[in-house]
Amino acid sequence: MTKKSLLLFFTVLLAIAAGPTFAQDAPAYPAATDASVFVFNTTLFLISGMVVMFMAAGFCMLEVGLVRAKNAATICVKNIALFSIAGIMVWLLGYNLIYGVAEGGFIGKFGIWGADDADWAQTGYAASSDWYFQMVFVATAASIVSGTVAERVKLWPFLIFVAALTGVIYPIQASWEWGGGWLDAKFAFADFAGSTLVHSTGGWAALAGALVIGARDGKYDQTGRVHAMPGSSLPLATLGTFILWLGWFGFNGGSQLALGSIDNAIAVAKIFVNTNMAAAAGVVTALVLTQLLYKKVDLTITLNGAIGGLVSITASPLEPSIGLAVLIGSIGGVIVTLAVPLLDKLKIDDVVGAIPAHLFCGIWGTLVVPLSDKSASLIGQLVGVVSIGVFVFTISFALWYLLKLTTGVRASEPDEQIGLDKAELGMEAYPEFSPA
Amino acid sequence: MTKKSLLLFFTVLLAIAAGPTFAQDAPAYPAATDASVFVFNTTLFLISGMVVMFMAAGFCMLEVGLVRAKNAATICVKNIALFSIAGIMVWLLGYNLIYGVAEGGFIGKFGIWGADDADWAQTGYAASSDWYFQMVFVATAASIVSGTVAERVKLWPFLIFVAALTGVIYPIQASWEWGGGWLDAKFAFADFAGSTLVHSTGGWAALAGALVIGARDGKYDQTGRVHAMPGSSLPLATLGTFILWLGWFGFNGGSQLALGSIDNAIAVAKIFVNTNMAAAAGVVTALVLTQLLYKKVDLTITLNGAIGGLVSITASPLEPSIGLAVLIGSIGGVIVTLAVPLLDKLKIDDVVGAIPAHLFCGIWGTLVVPLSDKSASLIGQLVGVVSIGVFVFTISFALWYLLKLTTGVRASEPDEQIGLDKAELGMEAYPEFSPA
Amino acid sequence: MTKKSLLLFFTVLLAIAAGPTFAQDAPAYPAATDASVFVFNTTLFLISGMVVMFMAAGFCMLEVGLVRAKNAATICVKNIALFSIAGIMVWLLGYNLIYGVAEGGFIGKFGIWGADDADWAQTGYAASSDWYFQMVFVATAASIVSGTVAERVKLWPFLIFVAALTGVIYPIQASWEWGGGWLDAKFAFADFAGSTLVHSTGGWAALAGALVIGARDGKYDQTGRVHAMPGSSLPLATLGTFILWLGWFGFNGGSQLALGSIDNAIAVAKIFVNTNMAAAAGVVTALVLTQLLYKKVDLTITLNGAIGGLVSITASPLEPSIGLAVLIGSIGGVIVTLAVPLLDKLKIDDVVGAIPAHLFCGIWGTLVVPLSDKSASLIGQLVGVVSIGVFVFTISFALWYLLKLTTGVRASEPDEQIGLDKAELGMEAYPEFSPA
Amino acid sequence: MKFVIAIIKPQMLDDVREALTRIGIEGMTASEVKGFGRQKGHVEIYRGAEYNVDFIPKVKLEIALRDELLDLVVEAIAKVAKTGRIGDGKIFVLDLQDVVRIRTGDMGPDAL
Amino acid sequence: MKFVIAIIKPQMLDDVREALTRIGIEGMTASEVKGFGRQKGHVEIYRGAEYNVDFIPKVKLEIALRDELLDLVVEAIAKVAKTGRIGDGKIFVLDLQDVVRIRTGDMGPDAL
Amino acid sequence: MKFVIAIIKPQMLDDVREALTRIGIEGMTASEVKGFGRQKGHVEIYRGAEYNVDFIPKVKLEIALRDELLDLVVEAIAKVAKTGRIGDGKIFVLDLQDVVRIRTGDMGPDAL
Ligand SMILES: Nc1ncnc2c1ncn2[C@@H]1O[C@H](COP(=O)(O)OP(=O)(O)O)[C@@H](O)[C@H]1O
Ligand SMILES: Nc1ncnc2c1ncn2[C@@H]1O[C@H](COP(=O)(O)OP(=O)(O)O)[C@@H](O)[C@H]1O
Ligand SMILES: Nc1ncnc2c1ncn2[C@@H]1O[C@H](COP(=O)(O)OP(=O)(O)O)[C@@H](O)[C@H]1O
Repeated sequence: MTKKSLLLFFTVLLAIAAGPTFAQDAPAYPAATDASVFVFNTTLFLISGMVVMFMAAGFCMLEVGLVRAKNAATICVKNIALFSIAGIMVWLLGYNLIYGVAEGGFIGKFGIWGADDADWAQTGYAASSDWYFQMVFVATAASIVSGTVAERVKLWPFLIFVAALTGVIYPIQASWEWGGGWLDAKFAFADFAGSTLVHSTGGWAALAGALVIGARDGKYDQTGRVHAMPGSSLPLATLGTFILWLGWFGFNGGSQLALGSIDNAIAVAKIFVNTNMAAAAGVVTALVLTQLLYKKVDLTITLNGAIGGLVSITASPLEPSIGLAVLIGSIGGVIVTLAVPLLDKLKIDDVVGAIPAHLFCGIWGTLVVPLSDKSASLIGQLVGVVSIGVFVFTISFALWYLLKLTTGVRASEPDEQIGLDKAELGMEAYPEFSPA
Repeated sequence: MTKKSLLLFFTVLLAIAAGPTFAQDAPAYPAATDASVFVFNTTLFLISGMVVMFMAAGFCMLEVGLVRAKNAATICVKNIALFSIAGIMVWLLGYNLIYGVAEGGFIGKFGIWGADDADWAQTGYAASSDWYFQMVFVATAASIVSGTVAERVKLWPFLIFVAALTGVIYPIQASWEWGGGWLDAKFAFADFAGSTLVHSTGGWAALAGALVIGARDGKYDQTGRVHAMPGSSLPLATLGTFILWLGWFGFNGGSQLALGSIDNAIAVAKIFVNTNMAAAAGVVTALVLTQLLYKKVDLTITLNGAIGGLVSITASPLEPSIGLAVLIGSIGGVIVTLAVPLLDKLKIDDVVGAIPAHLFCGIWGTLVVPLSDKSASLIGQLVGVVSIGVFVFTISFALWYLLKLTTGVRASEPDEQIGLDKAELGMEAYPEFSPA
Repeated sequence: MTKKSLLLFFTVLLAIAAGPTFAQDAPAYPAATDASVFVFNTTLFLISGMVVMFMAAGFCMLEVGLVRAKNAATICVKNIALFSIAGIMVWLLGYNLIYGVAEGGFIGKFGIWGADDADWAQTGYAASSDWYFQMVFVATAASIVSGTVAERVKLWPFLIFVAALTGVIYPIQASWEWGGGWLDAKFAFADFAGSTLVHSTGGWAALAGALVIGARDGKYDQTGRVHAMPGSSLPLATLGTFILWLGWFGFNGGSQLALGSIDNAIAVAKIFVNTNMAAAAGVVTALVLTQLLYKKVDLTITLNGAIGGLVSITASPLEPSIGLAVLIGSIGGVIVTLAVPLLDKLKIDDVVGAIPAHLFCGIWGTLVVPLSDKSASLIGQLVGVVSIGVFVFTISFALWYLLKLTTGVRASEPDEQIGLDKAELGMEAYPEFSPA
Repeated sequence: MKFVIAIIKPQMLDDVREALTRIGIEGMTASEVKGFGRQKGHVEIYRGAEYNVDFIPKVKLEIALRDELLDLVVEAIAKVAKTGRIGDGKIFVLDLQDVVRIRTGDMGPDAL
Repeated sequence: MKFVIAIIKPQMLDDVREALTRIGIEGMTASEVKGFGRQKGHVEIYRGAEYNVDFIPKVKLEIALRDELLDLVVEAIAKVAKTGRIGDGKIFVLDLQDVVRIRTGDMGPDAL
Repeated sequence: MKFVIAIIKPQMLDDVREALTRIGIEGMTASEVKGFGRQKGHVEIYRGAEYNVDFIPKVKLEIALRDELLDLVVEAIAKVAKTGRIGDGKIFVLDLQDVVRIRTGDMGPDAL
């Protein structure tokens, strides 16, 4: 393949993206009964929440496959712990911080959450189902961080960061938009399922961590050369990606927040299709691009391509035509393919490529919203991206820095050399296979 | 961390467990149509059943990760075979033994099951969906056993035991409660989703097996020292735990048995939240405790902590406040952390920690029910725990013993040394990686 | 065990298959509201589609576990790429080829698909949900191919084949039946969920590939001896099988195409049960048969047995009694057990056993339909099996051959020897564990 | 000095190490090897196809020692690693010209 | 007696083993090693970063034998393991002072 | 000629290889081994049970060389592989009687 074929590839993509359009009037749909609507909506949250919960396993497998064997058990501990901590923190603090905010406000209420279904007729779903759905979103943001800072961050400081991220940092910025705070009220910021609120947030927190903690020992040498540190199990990384892809149907589909009417059902179905197509386009693009750039397909970047496509479509998975969804996802694939080596040039060590996939594609996905969603403006989107970016990055950086000064954030050099599994857990992930 | 911090940790937990409470009157909820209710209920069974079915994969991965590589293929055979046998036995015998019992009775009918939907209006769900949901529960109990007796039990005798457990032993005791038998009728025994009926039952059967079969060769030496036999793939064990956690939403949520009304939907949603929080608390507790006790976090015990938390909340996942659910799960985490080495002291060799997680936490979860469910009494709970324990343990012990005398239950010493994979299957799970 | 016990085993099976039957009148079921029906149906497609989508991960894990480590990363690339390509091709071409066919016709329309929900009242589901469900079916057929031709097919030619298969070959033959084309109109061909349309189609395409590409280097020597090439990770293969089993509930259950009424709900529930029982019977049969034939249970054939049972029941998962479903699945288990070594005798190298499980069991499942579905005839079934077989096999063979003449289809001998991972990707799936 | 290479059955490693420690050996190096010998591999069946497992897992021990210890060491290994069944392994004795302990730079017998 | 150490390409193992068996060698020990030599490793790209694969997988064969067989064995290996391409490997010959067969206690050439 | 066997800490491999290349060594063979020595293994806890990790991962290097290079090589390894902490490893020197380069059939020092 040549540069020409690359050009051709994107020309075709663009042509397709324009695609056929179908006139669609809003016919008068009959309604389900109140009770059915309530059950449908609740079910949407619960089932979507379940597959999003399973994304915790997806992140864990992706990360465990991309770290070296000597750090594999530790990344498992981190992933199951962060999901647990997220649940506890969202209950203790997070949920009321998100939804207890005044209209147009900056910060919600501090307080433990409890289910209150008195208002059922107005909300139209079980309070607990919504809590569950929000909680798994918060956990997702934390999962993003663990991948970037893997193989050198100390366990307990990492978990402290997770507690702050899931209990306070994420909730405050999420309240600005999903809680009806200032971003929503004043800027009509549009982020359907969280390209910015979830993925970029995780990405900014990860970036701050990567900067404060520094690169893995031996990753970049004095001469500026980058040393590859191949992941220990690409099959597990692939499994993780498939699980994430699966979970994303819940992530985006559930963000419709209602299922109990014909137009909601149609909307959820459309979201499924666009979500899938963006991921598919991300994969194919990364596949083709790595072949063109390196003469060999790179599986791990292809996996990142799927994630990149998915994150890109997350800010607006309903409005785009399929063709546009393909284009948005495809550019997500381009972003990860180019940004992975770029970060290495900047000596920012992101073990699993979470920053390109979640942060960069999250920004891209958010900025492209106005193309399909006329209620959103580029200005509004920029304000959202920047304000959340500044907020999350600053606080995260400060917190990582504080941890560095107090507990320390980074394993000692010998600990890093023998691997965190032996150093921090005293076990091996694969005691019978591990070399050395 | 010190003992003080341990104390603090539990004090905080207790304080939280008291938590805020929300007054909740029963508003007059509108009803869905009959047909919708029927479809909702059926769907609840089918979807819950699907994720519980997937728990078979979860157990398989957890176990395959915790055995040594030389027994990994065999544990895979056992897991897929036991799930298959459970299906066949529940069809041939089990279901009618559970639900064919007379009110207050001791034993149901013997006979093959067939779907009968004539009574649809009364049951409110498709007969097959209920069968499916019950079947996957039975399989769960069998999965518990395979983990405990792994690495030394012979394949075919194990499968014979599974057939008996899933066709007869489990169904008889389940009929006492879920079939409306004597425990339900006379003692108002409360076991919502099966802390005792499923998990302790599996645990007792496993304990009986462990006693009859004996410990793995070399596990305990003459001087009383315990020899660690590290699991071969902690990432797969972690994946298995995440799958189990996912499945548990179906396990507990589906046990509401109905979804087609506003209060049922609210109940299922609450169950999801409590289930998640108990698991999270189990994880965090095991994490903190192993750090305090051993100065290093133990990943495998942390995984057991998740299961312990989940089993603990299973007897009553709806009634407790979230705070109480956290406390119940947390104590589940304490139980597994302390019971795993305790069993070793007693030279009871439980390869994956199924007895602490399923049996001990099952008992704990059942006994704590009266705290939140005022219809249950400690006496009733004790009667249930003890009667089912005695029944399952005795029969299981007798059956294992009979198998020992006839077919033999235990691989020969050389077979155990070279591993069951080579000895019983003539293959290797990881032919290219396995050392020796 | 002896041959007698084998005989006994099947006699028992047959006796059971006759089983008890339950009279079942069609009571007058009340209906749900239009809107609820619409949402239920759409939800059925979406949830079923999600688990079928997850089958892509199942195939990937099954295949990655059964190839040698040196080809494991490549099989991951193929699986995630084929799923992506299938999505794009079904959108660009496939869907309108399937459903744009005239009644009784031979070929549909060429054109990009877009969701059109104007006719919602007539279809009763969201257009996108149906597209999603069909798309994941097409991907399944492509997944079948990748397993058979693994370890020697070149990446890009394989992906070109996948594009043709998913964009054109599969859609054309599917239109004949599911699109209402000639097979449906003239022969009342019955293939509920695709034993022939999906599984045999994948199988024929795989067979054509295996013939054109040839066997793996060293698989068969001049003296006619077969050389075993053990799979590198049986635990991952087992996980894959469990995932496929899970997905099959969506595959068959969703093929009821409607959920929003009492009889549809009952039907879906029955399908779940039959699907499970056929799989269970396939497993147990393969287990027993390999023990009898080889004196040792073969895990990989047992896994094939599950798939064989599932494929066998797929042509008619609703109509058979449970007993018949067990029998159908059990014969599926016999087929894979016997056909795996048979193919080796014919020097057809099918790395994962996809041809026995998907092609042979697909034929068996299709031909046995008239036994339970009186609207189907053996003639009609034969016409379907043969015409689709001839069509798919011929075109696939021609295409593989064309690729052989142009791009080449097979990795060079040294590339095959060092493994496709190093040769085509320049990476290793397990860089730290792989021997040599 | 001598350099002893012993091929033993894997399960014997712990016992041999203990026996050697008892007679004063303070260092040794072990590795996983595959042995081919009179103990023939066996035939296994995988997916219906037979295959020979020619090479059997063994452990190789390498021990550098002073001449005086040679007989003791050979005897100890020969005794402890013996099961009497085929495949017990071999002990090879080579001449060792020099040794260096990297940490200290010590050379010759003192480095052992 | 001699102790022959041969470093060969992994894919040659089966042929070499057969050739040695044919000339009367009844035992040998194989292990996986990584070789560094004139056959330079190659450069791969992983996630956009280049890395050198310096050490190349090889198989090491260790064969203890009677002096008479030395030439035959060395010739056989040199012939069968040869592809003519760089990286074919080396044969090293060391002196072997003694051998013990653990199972029987036999010593010297009889133990081979 | 000499046959040098060096047991070193795994993390030292790259440095040692570079040092040897610098003094003109063009070939060597590495393998993973487990060492037992003065550097005692440590005790770990797995599921509440203690276990000794007696054998510690090391890398074994085998280098065949001309007599003239022996001192240089031993010195280089001894210097580069030294951390000064226990467990740095050992260098063993054996006599090498003959070498063959399989690709060319060259024998003796020329084959190195
Ligand atoms: N001539 C030899 N050279 C090197 N290793 C040998 C030789 N003969 C035997 N071995 C090693 O010793 C092991 C045991 O030898 P074997 O002949 O099977 O049994 P036994 O030692 O009981 O006669 C073999 O597996 C092989 O690793
Ligand atoms: N001096 C040496 N000492 C030990 N092993 C060596 C030596 N030289 C080469 N080898 C081994 O032989 C292998 C092949 O050597 P190489 O120089 O690459 O090719 P060739 O033998 O064809 O010249 C190397 O990979 C290494 O394992
Ligand atoms: N006598 C010996 N024979 C063979 N290998 C040895 C011997 N002594 C030590 N070794 C190897 O050298 C390594 C380092 O030795 P050790 O005694 O732990 O430290 P040091 O070399 O610093 O004194 C050991 O792990 C072992 O692999």
